[in-house]
Amino acid sequence: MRKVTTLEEAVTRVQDGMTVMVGGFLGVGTPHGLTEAIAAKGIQDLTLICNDTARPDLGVGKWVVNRQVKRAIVSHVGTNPETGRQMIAGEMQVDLTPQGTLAERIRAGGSGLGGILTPTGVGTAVEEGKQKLTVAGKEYLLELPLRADVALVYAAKADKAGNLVFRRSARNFNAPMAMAAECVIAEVGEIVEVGEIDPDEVMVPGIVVDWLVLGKGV
Amino acid sequence: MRKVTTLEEAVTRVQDGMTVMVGGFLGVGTPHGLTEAIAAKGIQDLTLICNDTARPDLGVGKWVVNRQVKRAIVSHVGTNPETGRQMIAGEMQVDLTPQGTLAERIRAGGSGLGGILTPTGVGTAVEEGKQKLTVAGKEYLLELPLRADVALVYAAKADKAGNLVFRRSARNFNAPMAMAAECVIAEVGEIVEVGEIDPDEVMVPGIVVDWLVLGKGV
Amino acid sequence: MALSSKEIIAKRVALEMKDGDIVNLGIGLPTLVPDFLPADVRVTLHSENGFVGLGPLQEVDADLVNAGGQPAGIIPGAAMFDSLKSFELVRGGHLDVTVLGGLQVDEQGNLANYMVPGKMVPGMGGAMDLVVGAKKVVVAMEHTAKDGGAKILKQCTLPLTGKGVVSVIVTELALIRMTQDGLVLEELAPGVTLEEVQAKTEASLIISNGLKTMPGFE
Amino acid sequence: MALSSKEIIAKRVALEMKDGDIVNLGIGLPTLVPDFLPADVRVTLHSENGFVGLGPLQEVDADLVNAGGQPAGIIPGAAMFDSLKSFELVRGGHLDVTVLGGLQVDEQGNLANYMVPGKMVPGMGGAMDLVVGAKKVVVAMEHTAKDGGAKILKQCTLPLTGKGVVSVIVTELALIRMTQDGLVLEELAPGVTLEEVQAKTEASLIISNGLKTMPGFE
Repeated sequence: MRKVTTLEEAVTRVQDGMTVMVGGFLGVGTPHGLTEAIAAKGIQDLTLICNDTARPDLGVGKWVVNRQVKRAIVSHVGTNPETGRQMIAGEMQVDLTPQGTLAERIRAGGSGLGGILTPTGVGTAVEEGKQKLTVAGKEYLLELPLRADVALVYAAKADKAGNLVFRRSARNFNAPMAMAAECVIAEVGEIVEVGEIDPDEVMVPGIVVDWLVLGKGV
Repeated sequence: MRKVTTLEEAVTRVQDGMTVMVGGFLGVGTPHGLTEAIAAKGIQDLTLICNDTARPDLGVGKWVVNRQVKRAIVSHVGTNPETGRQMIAGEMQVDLTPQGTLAERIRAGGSGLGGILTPTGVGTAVEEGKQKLTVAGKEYLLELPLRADVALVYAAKADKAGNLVFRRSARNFNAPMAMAAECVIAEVGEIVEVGEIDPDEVMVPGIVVDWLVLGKGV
Repeated sequence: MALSSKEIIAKRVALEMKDGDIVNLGIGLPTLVPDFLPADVRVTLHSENGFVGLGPLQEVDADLVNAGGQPAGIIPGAAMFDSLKSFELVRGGHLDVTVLGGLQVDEQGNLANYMVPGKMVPGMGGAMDLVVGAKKVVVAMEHTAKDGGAKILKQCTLPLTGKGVVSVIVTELALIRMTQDGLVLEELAPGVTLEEVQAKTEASLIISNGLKTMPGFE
Repeated sequence: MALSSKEIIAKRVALEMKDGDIVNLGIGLPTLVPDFLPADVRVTLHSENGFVGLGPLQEVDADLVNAGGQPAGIIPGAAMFDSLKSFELVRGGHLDVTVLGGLQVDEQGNLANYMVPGKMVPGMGGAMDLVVGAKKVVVAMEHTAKDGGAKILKQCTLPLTGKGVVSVIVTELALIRMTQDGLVLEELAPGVTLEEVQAKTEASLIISNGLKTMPGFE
């Protein structure tokens, strides 16, 4: 199974109207080669699942400025005023989701769970439209799985089998997102031969990664 | 916070009637120094949470033979005929739990979730007494968190801050169990100075580990 | 030289794999399957105790065993993980095929293989997760019980491992595939008659229009 | 030299920490707290973007930022992880203290700090998880809004970040602790009168019998 491909070829997997997960935290650990290419192609009507919308000139922040995003499921938009503007103006749907809940929903999507019960958001606007369950006398929200058509992740290193190794705080959402999409494209800083990564150091097993692109990241 | 201690001192944390999680899969990755010491002390009325009951002469299997376990929450007992005998004779309560569900319940306990919805066990005896929920037209069982008074885990290496590194298939339940107990005791093959383990290679952060014991493992 | 019953089953099961598949093999008979894979079909083996990339034993490593607790090897490109990640892969639909033994299978695609009340109580281990999570569930078993009694029934009488989960049953006599219409007899082992299969099967079988001899035994 | 309002708050918040605590500090004012820790109190800082062991910046590493996206350092013994594990630690009760800013706090211990409808929409980021998960929730904020209006209210009017989650409020004027009886005024900043605090607070305050000047400012 050949996984290494070009940026151009990989980006053809992302099409108008798709749901796309993008790794990164304020742009750190974002696959910038991929996000730039998608900005340049002007792919439309995307549902974006990401921790945040970065900054107007950075990562998925550019997609927002380009009006490529119809809906964003994110935990924080404070660093990109354009997201806030479009949200208040009703031009883009923004589902503000607690960061831990966002991570759990992605994990549930990638691991076949029907949902998880979290205490996070009980008694807040996050409750709206959600089922509440009481377990051992404590209230929880039932949060449902998230999956995507494509996940775009960044890793410091991969072997040709797709095994990923992240570095420092660039790991963030990349690990769970790589489990939760029909097609997983990893932009990586370095591609090594199969066998060069110790199996104990693999952070995402290559069996879930479809395509590898050599990129610059961060 | 000094964490390195002796086997004798560490074992005093385990007392009659406690719920104890023990890492390992058929004895591989089990903290054998700790399990031996508990067998020798004859601590009684334990609720054991473990993947399996190993063999009659191995790991927690000895506890079963010694009749130290009043209840076992495990996925498999086929390698220890004494467990099956006590179960059928009604001498020990055995809660057979699907392996993935066991892992998820431990994770829920360690991560503050009120439960998780899993498709595993729907339509089987595992359903009994559990709430069933339908999400997007599919049935799931609500599985509840598991926590323990003490978790006994094995790692190949630790630094003095308690950061753990596992090796090969000895990782298994050790990682999730280290998150889910009031007191976590890690038996480790090697203890190194703080700073000697690259932060990216840490598999369980030391902040959740209370005590470190130099042991033999496996 | 004539193949044994187990070899016939393993050889036919091998043909259910596609190149690139991620496969979990149960303990016992299923572990014979790799010996019979066609030269152009390479699969990656998942071992539910915590890795992908199971391979032939090369040297004994106390930290590295298969899901049966036996010393195991890994291939280049293997990835190790904990029990959580292992079952995230299982339940999350990341495995293409799982092959397990069976005590009983029935017309509804139900499988019973983890206990006989009051007698044999091995426990389900990872089987309940595997049967709900893998894309294809292959039951590899001898056609009848040791006493000659049918194992392919109208309705299972033993506690179920999974409800409506079976994709295909391979025995030393026949290949029977689960379809929306019910169990379809598609293939007979060399020298086996339709009458023999029907006599040894309690379940109603739909006889495929294309009923043929198992391929690969010419 | 006189301390600024922010420094007064940070200095008093520092006294809420115990040696060995695991602490998460919000963006802005809370990040000043470590500068004021007593010499015998060492805490480990959790950064919700994916690590414990946040420390002073030493050299800029593009892969290593704090939860505000700014270049950060790590101390020896640090451990990196993904966003899942980060919030497992948060929700699972593994943090002793979280310090956050506030827009409003009320008599029920409710906190609002993530949005002003129609105006400011930064989003909750990790705050909703932090306030339900940390053992002690410290709100560190200026006592009144820029327009002089009260922020400590009978009832919050802005969307809540958490319901009944606040442990203690520290402002440049006072320290107010949440108890079962309601908000208790325990300390006044040097030179601040009870009347001034009550005039600038809408919520009913119970005056502690032991009302005193904030320690550490003698």
